[in-house]
Amino acid sequence: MIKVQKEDFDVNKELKKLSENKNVGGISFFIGLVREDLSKDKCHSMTLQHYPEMTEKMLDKIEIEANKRWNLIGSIIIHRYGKLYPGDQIVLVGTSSEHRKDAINSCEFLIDWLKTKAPFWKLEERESGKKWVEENFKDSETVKNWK
Amino acid sequence: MIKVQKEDFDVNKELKKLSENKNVGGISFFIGLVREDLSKDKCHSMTLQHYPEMTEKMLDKIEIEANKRWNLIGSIIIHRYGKLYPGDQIVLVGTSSEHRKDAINSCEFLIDWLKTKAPFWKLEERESGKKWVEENFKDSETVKNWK
Amino acid sequence: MNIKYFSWVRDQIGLDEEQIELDPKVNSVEKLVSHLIKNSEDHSKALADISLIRCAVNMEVVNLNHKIKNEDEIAFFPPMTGG
Amino acid sequence: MNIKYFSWVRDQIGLDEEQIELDPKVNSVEKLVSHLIKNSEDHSKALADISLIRCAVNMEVVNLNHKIKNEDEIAFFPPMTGG
Repeated sequence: MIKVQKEDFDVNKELKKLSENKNVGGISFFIGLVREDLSKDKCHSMTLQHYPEMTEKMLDKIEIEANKRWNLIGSIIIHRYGKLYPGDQIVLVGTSSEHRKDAINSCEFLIDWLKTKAPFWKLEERESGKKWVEENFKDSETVKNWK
Repeated sequence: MIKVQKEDFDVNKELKKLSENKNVGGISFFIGLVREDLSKDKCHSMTLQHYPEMTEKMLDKIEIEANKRWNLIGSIIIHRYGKLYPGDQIVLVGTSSEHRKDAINSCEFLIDWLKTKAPFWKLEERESGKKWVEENFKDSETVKNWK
Repeated sequence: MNIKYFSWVRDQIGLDEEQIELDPKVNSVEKLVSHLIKNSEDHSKALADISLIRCAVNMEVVNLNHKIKNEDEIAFFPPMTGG
Repeated sequence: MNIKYFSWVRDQIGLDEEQIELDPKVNSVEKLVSHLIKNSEDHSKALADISLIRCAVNMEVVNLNHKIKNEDEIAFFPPMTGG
């Protein structure tokens, strides 16, 4: 299941849904948060802009791909947009499977894909001013390793 | 932090603790559950026996090892013992870091290690009778890959 | 044709989206970029270094020689930074 | 010396733990196993195939030729199945 929303999400609620099937032996979650980054150039807020129709399409596609590659019982992707603050949750990926490696590996795959394939752009308001987050070349390389 | 307990645990509570530090950019969780395994030989219950002092010692050791190998901001391991039923939570591993790969990889490492290095033994009560869970050779191989 | 802009491309052009009637000779993404650059100084500045920009046609990322037609939805944006 | 048993080793021996006074000649895990096997039929059955059993001395997994002394805490158990 995928959700693109302004509101925050509740990890326990998603955990409950993923544990409903009693054949589930393992559940993996990844939660991405806004970092304050105090040590460098303090971040005051992060505004996520997105391309709504394309986001839904890409998230569906990524989820289908994960279900092709691994034996999953359930999967959830929640991605927020709008203005967020340090400590706020941005994204949740959750996967459940009979055996742990399917859940663990697909969860990592999903978050790696989201980094470079989900049409979001992040505008950071830092101590030094506003700036669009640039492409992380490490992320582009990481996602290639999944081919 | 490590906890060895009979009681269930609350993932949201641990999530809250791991998100307290505003430099955290990513949190990984793995939750292991008792599988009913309906398709084969239905599991009615699983009783976890453990060697208490050694468990604490090994869990501490594993956590320290993960903190040596990755840049973690926080980590939590909760392992239950006693009689559990299908759908019940057995184990929680949670890690937080600035950049996602540290949290993701250390979380996988920790659960891999727990499988073969934490002194727990599982007695399953199945449709066909009671049986101690045997060593999973795949798990022993997996943990060797972390050397 | 409906053209959408995101991130700093949107900021520089000063438009979320715009409608244009596509000249049949402008039949690829590359030709569309050359056409848009003539529109205004803001377009010209935003699209100057095409290596910084990605294009989606009907919500699929495509390359510069991808063929386009008047009914397509086009979007220009910098590399995505999701997750 | 305090000896603990877990899992099916405990079930077969019928004891959670036992205290023995260690003969100084019994100075390795291997010699301890040979000594215990003489104790009872249950000990003998449980420890018959030593390849199935792991041993911890003072909560560290060790191999059969590990040296032991009377103050050590010893545990015998099958491979661990945590997580």
